[in-house]
Formats: sequence, structure tokens, C-alpha cells
Amino acid sequence: MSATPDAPLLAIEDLHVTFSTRRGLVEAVRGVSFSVAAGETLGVVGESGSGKSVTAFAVTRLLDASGRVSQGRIRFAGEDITAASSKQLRRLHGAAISMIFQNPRGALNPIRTVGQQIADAIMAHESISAGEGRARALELLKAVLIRDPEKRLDAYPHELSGGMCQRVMIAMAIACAPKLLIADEPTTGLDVTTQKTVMDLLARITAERGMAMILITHDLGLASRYCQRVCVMEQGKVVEEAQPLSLFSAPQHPYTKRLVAASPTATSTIADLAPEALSPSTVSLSPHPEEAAPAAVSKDGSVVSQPPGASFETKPAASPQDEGSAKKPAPGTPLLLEVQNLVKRYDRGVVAVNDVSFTIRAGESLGLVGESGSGKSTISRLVCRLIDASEGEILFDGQAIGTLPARDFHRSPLRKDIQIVFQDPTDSLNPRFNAFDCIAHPLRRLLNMKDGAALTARVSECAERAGLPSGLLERFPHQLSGGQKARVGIARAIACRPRLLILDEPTAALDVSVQAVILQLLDRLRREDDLALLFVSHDLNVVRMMCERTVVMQNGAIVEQGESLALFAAPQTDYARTLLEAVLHLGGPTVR
Amino acid sequence: MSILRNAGLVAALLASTALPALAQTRAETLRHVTGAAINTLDPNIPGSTREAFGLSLLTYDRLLSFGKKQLDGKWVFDLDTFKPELAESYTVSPDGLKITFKLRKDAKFHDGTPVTAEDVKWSLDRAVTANVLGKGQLLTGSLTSPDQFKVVDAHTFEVTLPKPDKLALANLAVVYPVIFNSKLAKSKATAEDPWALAWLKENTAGSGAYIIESYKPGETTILRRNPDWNRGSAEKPAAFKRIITQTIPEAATRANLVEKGDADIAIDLQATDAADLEKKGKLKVISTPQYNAITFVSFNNQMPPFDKIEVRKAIAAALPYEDMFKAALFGRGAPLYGATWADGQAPTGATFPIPQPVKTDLVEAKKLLTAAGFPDGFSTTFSFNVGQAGTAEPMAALLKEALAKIGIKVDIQKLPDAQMSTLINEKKLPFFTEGIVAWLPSMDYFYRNFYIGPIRWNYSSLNDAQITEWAQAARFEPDAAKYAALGKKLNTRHFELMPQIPLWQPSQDAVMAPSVEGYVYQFHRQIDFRDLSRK
Amino acid sequence: MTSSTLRHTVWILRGNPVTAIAAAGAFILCLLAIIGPWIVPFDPIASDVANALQPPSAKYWAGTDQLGRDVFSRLIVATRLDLAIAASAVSLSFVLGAVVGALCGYTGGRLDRYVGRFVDVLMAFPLFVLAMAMVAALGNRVENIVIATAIINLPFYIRFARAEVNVRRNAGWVEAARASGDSHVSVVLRFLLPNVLPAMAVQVSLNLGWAILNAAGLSFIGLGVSAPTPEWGIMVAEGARFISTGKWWLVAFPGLALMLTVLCFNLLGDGLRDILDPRMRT
Amino acid sequence: MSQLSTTAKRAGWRFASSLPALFGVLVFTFLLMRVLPGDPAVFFASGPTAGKEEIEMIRKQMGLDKPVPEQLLRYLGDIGSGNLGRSLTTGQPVLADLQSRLPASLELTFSALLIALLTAIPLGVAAALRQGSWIDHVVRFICALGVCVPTFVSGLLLIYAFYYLLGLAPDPTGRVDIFTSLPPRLTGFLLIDFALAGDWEGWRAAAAQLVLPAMTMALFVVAPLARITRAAMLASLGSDFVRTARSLGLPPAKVIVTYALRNALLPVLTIAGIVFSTMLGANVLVEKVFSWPGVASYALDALLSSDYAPVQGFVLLMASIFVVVNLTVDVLYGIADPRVSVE
Repeated sequence: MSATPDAPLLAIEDLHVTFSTRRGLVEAVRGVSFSVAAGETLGVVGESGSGKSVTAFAVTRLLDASGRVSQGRIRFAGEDITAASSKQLRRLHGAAISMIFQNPRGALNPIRTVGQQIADAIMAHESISAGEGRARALELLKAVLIRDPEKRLDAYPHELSGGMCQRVMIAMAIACAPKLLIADEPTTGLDVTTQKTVMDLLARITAERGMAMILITHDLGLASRYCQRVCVMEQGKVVEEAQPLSLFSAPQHPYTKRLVAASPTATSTIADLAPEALSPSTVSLSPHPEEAAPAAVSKDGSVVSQPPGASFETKPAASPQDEGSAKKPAPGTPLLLEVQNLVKRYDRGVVAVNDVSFTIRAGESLGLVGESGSGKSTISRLVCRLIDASEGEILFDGQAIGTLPARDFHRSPLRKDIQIVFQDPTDSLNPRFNAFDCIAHPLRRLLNMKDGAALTARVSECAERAGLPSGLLERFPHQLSGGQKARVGIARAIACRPRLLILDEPTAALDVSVQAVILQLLDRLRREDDLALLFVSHDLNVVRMMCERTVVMQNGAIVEQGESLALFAAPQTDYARTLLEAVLHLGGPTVR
Repeated sequence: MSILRNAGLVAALLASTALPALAQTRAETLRHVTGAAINTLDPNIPGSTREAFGLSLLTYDRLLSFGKKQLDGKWVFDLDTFKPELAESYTVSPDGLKITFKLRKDAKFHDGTPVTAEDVKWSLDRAVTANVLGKGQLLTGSLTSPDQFKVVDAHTFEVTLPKPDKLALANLAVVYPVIFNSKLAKSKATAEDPWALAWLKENTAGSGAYIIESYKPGETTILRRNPDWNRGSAEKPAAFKRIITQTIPEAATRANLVEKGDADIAIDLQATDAADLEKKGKLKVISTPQYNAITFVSFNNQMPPFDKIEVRKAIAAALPYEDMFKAALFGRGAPLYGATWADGQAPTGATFPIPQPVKTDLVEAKKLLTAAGFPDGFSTTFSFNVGQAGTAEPMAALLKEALAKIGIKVDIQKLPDAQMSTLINEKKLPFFTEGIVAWLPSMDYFYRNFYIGPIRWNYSSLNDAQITEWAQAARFEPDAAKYAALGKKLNTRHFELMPQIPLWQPSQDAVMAPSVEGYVYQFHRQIDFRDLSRK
Repeated sequence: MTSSTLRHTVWILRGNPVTAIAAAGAFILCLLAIIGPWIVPFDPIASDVANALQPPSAKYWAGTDQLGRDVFSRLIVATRLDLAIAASAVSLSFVLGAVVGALCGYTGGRLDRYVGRFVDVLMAFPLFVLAMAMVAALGNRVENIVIATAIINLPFYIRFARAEVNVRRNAGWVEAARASGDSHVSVVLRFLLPNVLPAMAVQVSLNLGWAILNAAGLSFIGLGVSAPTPEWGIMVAEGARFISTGKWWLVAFPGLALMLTVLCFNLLGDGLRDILDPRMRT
Repeated sequence: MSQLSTTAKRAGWRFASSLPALFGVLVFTFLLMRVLPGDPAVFFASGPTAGKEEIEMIRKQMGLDKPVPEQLLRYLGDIGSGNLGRSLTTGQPVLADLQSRLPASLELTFSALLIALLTAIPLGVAAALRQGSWIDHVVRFICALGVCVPTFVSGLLLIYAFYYLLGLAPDPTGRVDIFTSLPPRLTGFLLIDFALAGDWEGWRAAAAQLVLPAMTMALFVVAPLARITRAAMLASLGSDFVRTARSLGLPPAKVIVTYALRNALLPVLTIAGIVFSTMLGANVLVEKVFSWPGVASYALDALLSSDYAPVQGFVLLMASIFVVVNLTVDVLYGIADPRVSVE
């Protein structure tokens, strides 16, 4: 069968994908239909567990051994490839449909030069000599704008940066001029600036070569900027499909509405993100089928759990700013934390933090932004006294706390005053403690509380304040969803009523909707307890919402610091400007 | 750098092991397998193994060798008759103080040099002077000083003794006083090493029936027949053109090799294999009780509770001799238990060991133990060495079981060989089993070497004035009857004191291809390949 | 063990009959080790030379040995000693190795370097010869066999624990524990060790079989447990002497016992790994 | 080029850093030997009047009359000058003994490792490709079976079956049939020497002798190698880059061999190195059972007779080989895995 001119390039009809797991069959994709026209860029947006990647892998039939297409049809160029043999598929792969993956470095063979790998991709479909393969690989590297392509040809993936690896991946994917490119979270894990250049490259190449692209992403901003059409997926289904502009300005489906609201924009405030989360008893949004009981989500729970009367549109844009100014500590408030000329050197002369000074007043929130490797995480650990500084002074409440080595800081009376919430909620909970013990642990250690009613009450209280239903306290980390784990981490950090809370990318590993409620939770806790926050993040929008003042770091040093609003409105340094420009906003112009 | 250079030298030394012409047929070659290693070419070097002794009698000649006799239908060496080897004849003066040897005039060393009295003198001087094993052995035959050895002329040699000594001639027939090519040896001697110990350890300078063709310690030794050698029984060279001795540590493998016909002869098989091969009847199995050896259970007579004679006798009455003999040796050997002595006196004194009147009698054992003051028994350890585990382990298990019946609790201790020797030497083992061998198995020789004085071989640490006195007296007693009378007293006294419980004389099971003939059990418990031929 | 872990285990065992059989086998072995001496048909030590070297029969299921002892009874009774040797050797090296390795893995630095050197030295030894030398030096008693086996095992446990702890030392929950007021030592002992123990348990199970073989090897060269105590290694070593004369039961049955036991523990170790780390298999 | 030089630098550093370990081995062995309760002098004093004098004489000859620290210093000095002492059991200098026996051990171990790798890798790959199928279970079972038979038992049984009963194997009496003339010794590896001499009959004879002991040894190490191959293969089959290769339509053979297997072989290489050095030292029993004139059985005999020098020499040799093997693995790894040189 040959393709008729106006038939879509790829058409998916009622696709079902099931996985056999130890709990029986789990349907990850439940009747998805969409199509992509030749040359079109389609965005597939959804949170983790929405089935967006599974759909992509089902199209290319690269599912794990345990997954299979149980129902539906996939047509490519008019041809039904649902039941294609592996031989047929191999002819399609690379030549007609290519994929680009998340984590570009892992997607490349670590012990083969990139030149060879690109040549492999070509030679899988064309019989050419090794020399020709090399020449073609060089051309492709030039096409993806890699600097020094001749040199890179013989480089191994580990010698390239993440962005360069993704360019190589793109080169491989387009090597045999496929008609369709499926990009699965192609920029996740890359720094914002790199993210932008890679996406720009992809957009340009697909346009130039007339290739269709399916962009799979969790990032609404990304989809809105680069796609002509966007499908929103939730729980294995497409809930809404529209032009980006109309989708983001006027979402129709409740889930889409919530998602749009939860995505921070240049102007959104904490309160905008997820109004229902303001009620502390709300169980976290848990769209992941593995994380919550299937019964609860099966009846489209997200809508149900929304408190009546709360609507997204009615959120006034001005109120958070009032709140923001209200929470701003008075000028006379004493300094809680003073960091003076902090330096952290590692072996072999690596300087992670170079002469950094900043202050935080009691109850104030300071944002620390920067790309990976800027030293922001090191600072959070230095301030938390988990590691020792090489030079410099940290004053807490006027007391120099750097004198007691980190090794012994657990004995300091100030230990309970400085607490921290970590980036990865899974990684930050001891797999062998249940939620109760996780929260009770600092109480036992730092406040010497003994097991008993008082401890139980205190733990329940903390859990409740963190929005964790007490019914979950008996559960172990692997039985909790990402959002719930984050709440346990927060409950633990506030258990001893610290005065300074360090938040090290507290929401980086969370879906946007979960991020929204967590951010709101943190903001509320802060106001209730008059907590000072050191908020470390790479997400500029989040920092702008959460912090009065912001410090921008690059390569271990402070580039710029100041009032958040002022800084974001008019950055003084080039670096800050670049960072800000790279931020993608919903409803921005679509690149095409 | 120096390591490298040394390595290169060694490699060069070892490089030349290829066998040249394999013209000889398999029939003219004798392949011998053994579990142990030959560690020196000079039997005098301290630490020489039995296999090294065996080899030396093939590469070297002595003045004399032992004759042979039949014992229960099997050929064994005879301590009392001698065959001339390098000596053509010898005469002993009537007073027994002078022995004159006439040397063969046609005897030549491997390099063609004729053998002269000078060579004999140098070799015997070396044996009694240098720091070698011969020194200790030869003094048991009153050979102690170079002054005793005199060159009369090129082919006449004289040995003078301070006292007539029955073992003087026998001592000249053991492995130590082999005759070296003195000219060659002296040329290799140095100021620090006047007796060329170092050189002779790795080289031969002999006149023996075989010449070393290749020598890989611990692996293989290949011997080539010396065509000029004519000291054998029929005045002609040895029968086999080539002897291959290979070290095969696993006894079961040795048995397989012999059974499959890949090896021609082995003498150190396990009793069970020998019994099995004998039963199958395909091979010739010559089992000779080692009449110059004893396996015993020994006490340390100085160490409580074994210092009490009743304890020793109680144990002697408790041992399950029959079961031990069957389980450990499969009955292959000559028992030394279960005799009946008419009047409590030893029936003979001319020889040692003789069967003892011990038998299993638990009632008696219990009685003796009570008499000794141990009505409830006691605890002790019983040791044996790893090398003998094959026979000692079952034996020890039976012993433990039997002694438990009379209340003695025994812990069995299996010791690595070196450790066992050390503990024995330091007299620290209370209760153990060992085996002894006398090259020159005369009655007084046994008593003098194994039951007197603070020496290593006095296993039981026996210190009895009468035994000492009678044994010394027997040594120089020329009269056979008086000698036997002393022996009878010694044997009786020995039994009464019960310093050790002699168990048996294990058989040496020589298993060989049916075509191999002429096997004789030798004093050093090795095969004298010069005796052998193929049908 | 929580009920969900139990359920998970049952699920694994159902899907993995080999592991289930191995677990049953290990259970039977332990049972035999406990009740063995009371259920055997004959006294394993009592000799009966008249009935020596009988082939297997209805009376003597596995034949008799050189002293007429019933091989079957000896095999059963030996279970206790063999398991005890293996278990104590392995647990000794396990406990020491886990603590030392965990401390090294966590602290790094000087301690890690010194211990690392020590481990290097041990690893550079030909291990079996080292065990031989140690048993020879200390005397061949059961406790020395245990010590020697434990020492030659030690490097693996130290390295294993070190590596396992090392990958977790920067985990968020470790830093969280420190922020919650735990000292380094308490982090290692109360947080890290419990987390690496399951993975090490797999190692233990695999190692048990190896320890039994090691003891058997020592017996073979005469450095094992002393007679007449029944022990599989010695029985195999003694039986090996009779291979050439066709008395197969003396080596076959103890060999089989040794084999089945080691097999059991190896398969169980594999299975444990499945239970603890489902990613290793489907 | 730069990769090679960094690899070389790394290897050099590794070598230098392994020297203290070697020294530790040296001293530790020395002390352990002195702790052995057996007095070699007594053991080797075998004359009929082996009294105190003779024993003292041997002690003096062996230098055992000196205090232990002095003995140690002398020993270290000797080693520095390439003198490893003399074996009392064979009467030869230890260096010469080791020199003549090492090739035998190496040849055996190499062959065994080769057999093991040639068996284990296909088995491991097959098990990984058909994960969870009966092939996987059978492989797993075979592997488990291999590790649970003591080598001395499997060795004896192989001899009994293949030599005694079936007569297929030559007599287990060492490296080559005694009636085969040896080739000129160039490398000490008989297979190589025979090949160099062009004596193919001799080569076959030597190879025939090698098969049984090598198989016995291989049997024992197939399991760890197959297991690691399977695990590594599973990991690399499940890796992102294999998925990438599949998504680009690369032929299955190329995906499995060039992408999955080559990466999976890296950990196998490391394990093979460890296995090799362990085998070399640990297969005392195989050498003993097959009368193989190797270094391990030599050390065993020496140990049982408290013959210090060979044991010390042997341990030093093994430790050095361990270091060399580690270095080789490092270098190979550095060549095979470009990532290593950066760390």
C-alpha cells in the first residue's frame, strides 16, 4: 500500500499497551489515538506515568519484553505496522522512523567513537564503505553544528558534553533521512541554556529536511514553543488535543487546566499554581498508577479532589505580590545567617565554591540559582554543616558555627536549627525506615524524645502540617508516591522546628502538579513558622515565586545578587540574562 | 638485573633435557613410578630422601653389597653375607681388627678413569669427616676416622678397626660409603667446600651401573645403562638399558598406571590397591614384610600418665590388634602381636623384633588401669603424621574407640610431617604411632639406636640402665650364643617395660609387570634396579 | 519480615521453583544438622571391621567404609559439623568484613587506605596456600580451619561492604541522618549497614558452599578435621584412595552430599539475589 | 595516543602502588613460616644418630640459629640479589625450581582459562538472550554444578573414567608422555615449544596431557565467568545504547556483538583476571592429582615438610603474578574502555 498524499504520515488508532508485572497485567496506554502529518511537529505532553513514552516506544515497537500492544492499530505512511515482523521493523527503524532519547550520554555506546556509531547507523540501511561512512558521519556532525567535527569524529561519548552527545544522537537519528523523528524528552537533564540550543537545532533540522517530529515532554513550555499541535496525556489516555496557543490560554479538560495552572510562568505566583493544595488535608496528586491505588484514580480523581469553588481563572495576579511584600522581613530584622568569603576546595585543586558571601535574615527566603556545576549544592551542604569549608566563615545567629568541624556538628545545640530538604525524595529516605521513623528520627536524636504518646503526637502533627495523611505513616518509602516522599522529607526537616531550612532543589524530581502543591506547602510552612529559607534551584520561575532575594551563581562564584523582582525584571549581568532568556514560558511564540 | 641473569643461566641449564635417540625398545626400558622425589644425587647430603638413596646405588658402586636370602619364599637382602662390588675380594684378619680389600682392576668411572684405592680412601675419608650423613651411620660400625683407612697399593685397601665390630662390613655396604671419582670430585672442590658437597649434590662422579641422562627433581629421572659396568651378579651389565623414575604423588594414579601397563613397577602403593591388584592377578605382586621395620604405638615413658608401667600395659591389653591390622593394612604385613611366650621369657634373643605376647583383653586392661590409679581413665592425645594418614587414620580411630571402653578419652591429632618430627625430637608427644627402620637390622642395632639415650630415634624416651648395659655389651659380643642370651634378656626386659607396643611389620608391596623378574627387598626399601630383568 | 516482604518472597518462590527447591534443601540440611545424630541407623563412629568396605545394600544404604562404619550414618551426622564450619567461618568474615568495609567505604581517607593495603596484601596471596599455611601453623583443629577460612574470605567482604557503602555514602538519607543529629559512626552502624546487609546476605549464601569446599580441600591434603569425626571432606579424601579399586560408594556419596549442599546454597544465593534485587532477573 | 600514554601512566602508578603490597606479602609469609611449628632441621635430619649436633648443623646451615629479625633481613637481602634460597625437598635453588615449574602451571592455567572462557561466554550470552527461559535455567544449573564439585574429586573421577576405564586420555603423569622427546626449551610452554620445533606429534601428545587437568580446573571457574557474562550482558542489553542501536535498525548480530557483548565483556575481563590469579595459586589440588609438575604442588609439598624457602618463593611469585595480571587487566581495560583513562 502506498501513501496517499493527504493521508497522515503516522496514524495511531485506539492504541492499548499492556505490561505483565508481578501484580498482573497493567494497562499503561488505554486507547490512544492521534496522527501526525508529514513535516508536522506534534507535542505529546504528560506527567510521569501518563503513558506518553510508552506510546512512543509502542510506535517503534521498542517496548520492554514485558510490554505488548494489546489492541489498536498503528499505520505509518498508510501501511499497517501493528503486526510488522522484526525484519520489517528493522527496515523502518532509522530509515523511516528515528528516535531521540532522554539522557543522551547513556544512549550512546560508551566504547565506540561517535564517528563509528553514526557510520553504523548509516550502514544499517545503505551498503557503503567504511570510508564513505566516515565521510557521511563528518557531514552529519557538521549539520548538527558540532564544533571541530573532524576531531569529534574520533571522540568517545564521555569526552563530549551532554548537549554535544544529544547533537550526536540527532545526527544518528537523521542519518538516513527518516520521515518521522520521535524525540522522547530530548532535553531533560540538560541545562536550560543547552536545552534551548538543542531544541532550536532540532526544530531547524526538522524544518529544513521536512521531517515530522513527535516531541514527548513533561514541559508545557517546551511543547508550547516548538509544537504545532499538542496532545495532553493522562493515565494512558489523550485528554485534550489542540493548538498550543489555544491549549494554554483556554484549556478545556480539567486535567489540562490544572496542568497549565501548575506550570510556573514568568508572572505566576505561588497561589496560582494549585489552589486546592492550600487545604492541608489534601492527599497529593498522584497520577502515577504505581504510586496510588488504581481504584482511587480510575474515576478521574484529580477533578474530584478539587475543592468546589476554586477556579483557576479567578486567581488575582496581584495578591501574591502583596503576600510577597508582607512576608518580606523588616529591615531591622537581625541577620540569621551570614556567609563570609566561603571557599570549598576539593582534592586536585577543584574549587567548587569560590569566595561566596551572602546573608539571610530571620524569616527571609533567599534563592540560589545556577546551572549544574555552579556550586549551589555544595553551598547548601556547607551551610547545613554536613561538610567543612576550606576557608571562610559561617555565622548563625551571630555565632561562628564553622569552628566545630562537620564531623562533630551533630553535637551542636544549633544542629536542630538548621535542617535540609533534599532534591530526590526517593534518595533522601532510608529505605529501611517507615515514614513514622523517618520523621521521628531527628526528634529522637536531637530533642531526645522517647517513644511514647508525645513522640507519636509530634510526628503526627508534623506529618499533618506537611500534608501527609497519618494513615501513610506506617508505609515504607517504596510504598509511597514521589509527592508523598517529598512530604515525608519536609515533615522530617520541620520536626525540630528549625530556624533555617535549606531546600536543595526540593521539587526538581517531581511532576509539575506535585511541584505546585509542594511549593505551596513550603511557602505556608515558612509563613507559619517564620522560617528562613535557602532555596536552591535551577528553575528561575520557581525561585522568583519563592524568594525575596536571589543569588545567581556560575562556576562556584556569585555572579549577581539582589531583590528577586528587580533581578528578574532587569538582570545586570550577561550570564543572568542568558539564563533568563532560556526560560521557556507558556503561551510564548511557537518556533517554526 | 641480576635476577634476570640468574634466570637466564638456569634456563640454559634446564634446556637440555630432550631425550636423544629413542632407539631402545619399550622392553628394554623399565618405567618406575613413585610418590616421592629424588632430591640429591649424593646420598650423603643431609635431607636426602629414600629415593635419593635408591638412585645412588645405581649411579655409584660401593666396595661391597649385601647378599640375598629367602624369607618365607621371598628374596630379601641378607645382612650377614656380602657380594663384592668394587672389591674383588676381602679378607678379615683373625683378630677381626683389619679388613683388606682387593679392588677390581677393570673397574672404571663413567668418565673412563680407572677406580683406584685412592678413590676409595678419599670417599671413605669424606664419609667420616665431612658434614654428611655417613658420619653418623658409619660410627655404628666403629668407622670414625680417616686414620682407619689406608691405601696399600693402587688396588689394595685396608680398614683398621679399634675393636672387632660385626657391623663394620655391613656399614660399608650401605648407601653412604659409595666410591667417588676422587680426581673429578677434587677438581670441583673449593676451599670452603673441600669435599665438593655442592657439586656432587647435582652431579655424579661414580662408576655405577647407570648413568644419569636427565634429572628433574620432583618430576622425572632417566638413567642410561653403563655398558662397561660388570659388577652385577652374572658379571655383565644391568639388564635394562634405561630406567625411568617418575614422581606421581597420587597413589591411586600409580596403581592405575601399573595396572594399565604404562608403568612397570611401583613399590609404594596403598595396601588396598596392592590387595586389589593381587586379587585381579594380572600383575606380579611381591609382598615382603619389611623385616627390618616396626610400626608401633609409642608412649613417652617420661611423661605422666605413661610413666606408669601399668598404664602402658593396660593400653597394650586394650588395643584391638586384629581389627587394626585388617583395617589399616588389609592384613598385608607380619603381625607382632598375639604370640605366646611360654614362661614369660622371650623365645629368642638372636633377633629383634619378635612377636609379642599381647592380646586384646579389656578386663585385664581395666584392672591394670585401676592398679595404676586411674580407675576412671584419663584424657590424652594420640598423634600421627599426615604422610601416614592412609594407615594411621583408621588405626587411630579404632584405638580411640577401644580405649574409650576402658575410660581413656583420646583426642586424635594429625600433624604435618615436619611438625611431628619436631615434636618427637623435643619429646613433647605423649602418645603416638610411628614406624622405624633399621638398615642393619641386628638385634643390638635396634636396641642401641631406638631405645637408648636422649636421641631423636628413642621415641619412647626409654631410659633403662639394664637395657643400655646389655645392648652395649651385645654390640661387641662375638659369640653368637652369648649374643642370643643377651638378646633374650633384652627382649624380655623390653616387653616387661612395654615402652612401646610393636604392632606389625608392614609389607612392602612390589607390584610389577609379570615380565619383570629378580626383585629383591633391599635394606633401604628401594628397588635395586640392577637386580631386575625382563623375561 | 513484614507481611508484604513475605508475600513477595512467596511470589518469587512460586515463579522460581529452583530457588524454592534450594530453600527446601537448605531447610532439610539445617534440620539434619540438628536432629541428625538421633535419626541415623548406625553409630557413625563405632567400627565393625568384619563388615568393612561393603557396597551399598538394604542394610547399609551407602555402604561401609574401611572400618566397617555405615557411610550413610556418617554422612548425616557430618552435616552438623560441615554446616557449622562453613557457617561460623562465613559469619566471622561477614561480621568483620561488613563493619570494617562499611567504615572504610564511608570515611574513605586514611583508614580506607590502610585497610585497602591490608586487603591488597591478602588478595595477593594465593589463598588456598595461605589457608594451608595458617592451618599448618595454628594446628589443624576445627576452630583453626574456621579462622583460616574466615581470613581468606575477609578481603571479599571488606571490598563488598566498602563498595556497597561507598555508593550510598552520599545518598540523601545519609546526609539527612547527619542533619538529624547522627554522628558518622552511628550513620554507618544504624543506617548504612542495615541497608547493605541484604546484598551481603546473598554473598554469604554463595560463600557457604565455597567454605565447605575449602574445608574439604584442606582435608584432602591432610590438614582437615581429625578422624574419626565424620566430615564430608575427609570422607571424600579417604574415599578418593579407593577410587582405583572401584569402591565408588566411598567417594560418590560424600561427594554427592558435598555437591548437593554447595549446590543448594549457591542456588539459594542466586534466589536470594532475585528476592532482594528483582532487577537482576525478570 | 594520549589514551595509550594515560593508560601506561595508570599502569605504572598501579605497579608502584602495588609494591607495598608485595612487600607486605613477603614479610607476612616469612613470619607465617617461622610460626609453623615444624622445625625443618629436625625433619631433614634423617641419619641414624640424628642427635642434637646433626640437627644443630642443619639449623646453622639453614641460618635458623639466628634471631628472626636478622633472618628476615638476610632473607630480604637475598631476595634483593635474586636468591630465593634452596629447597630442601628437591635440593635445588628455589628460583631454578620455580623457573622450571612455572611454565607448566601457566600453561595449564592459561588453557583452563581459555576453555572456561570459551564455554562461559557463549553460555552466559545465551542465558542473557533467552532470559528466564529453560536455557537460562539450564545454564544456571550447570554453573552451580561446576562450582560444587571439589576439584580433587572431579579430577580423580575424570582420570578414572577417561584414563582407566575408557582409555581415551593418556596416562596422567605430567606434561607429556615420557616417551615423547621434548622440544628444545625456548619458552617452557610445551605447546609453543613443540609448535616452534614443528613437532606436531609431540604437540598433540602435550595437548592430550593438558586436556583433563585443564578441564578439571575450567569446570570450577566456568560458573563465575558465565554468571558475570550473563549479568553484564543483561545489563548491556537493557542499556540505553542498545535501545538506540535497535531504534536505528542495526542488524541484530551487530547489536548483540558490537554493542551489547563488547560492553559486557569489560566486567568479564576484570573477573577473568581475578580468576586467573586465583586459579594459578589455588589449584594445588589439580596439580597434585594430575602429577602436574607445577609450582603449586611444589609449594604444597614444601609446606608440609616445613621447607620455608619454596613456600616463600612461591607466595612471592604468586603475588608478583597477581600484580602483573592486574596490570595487564588494567592495560587491557584501558584499551578496551576509553572511559577509564579519564578517571
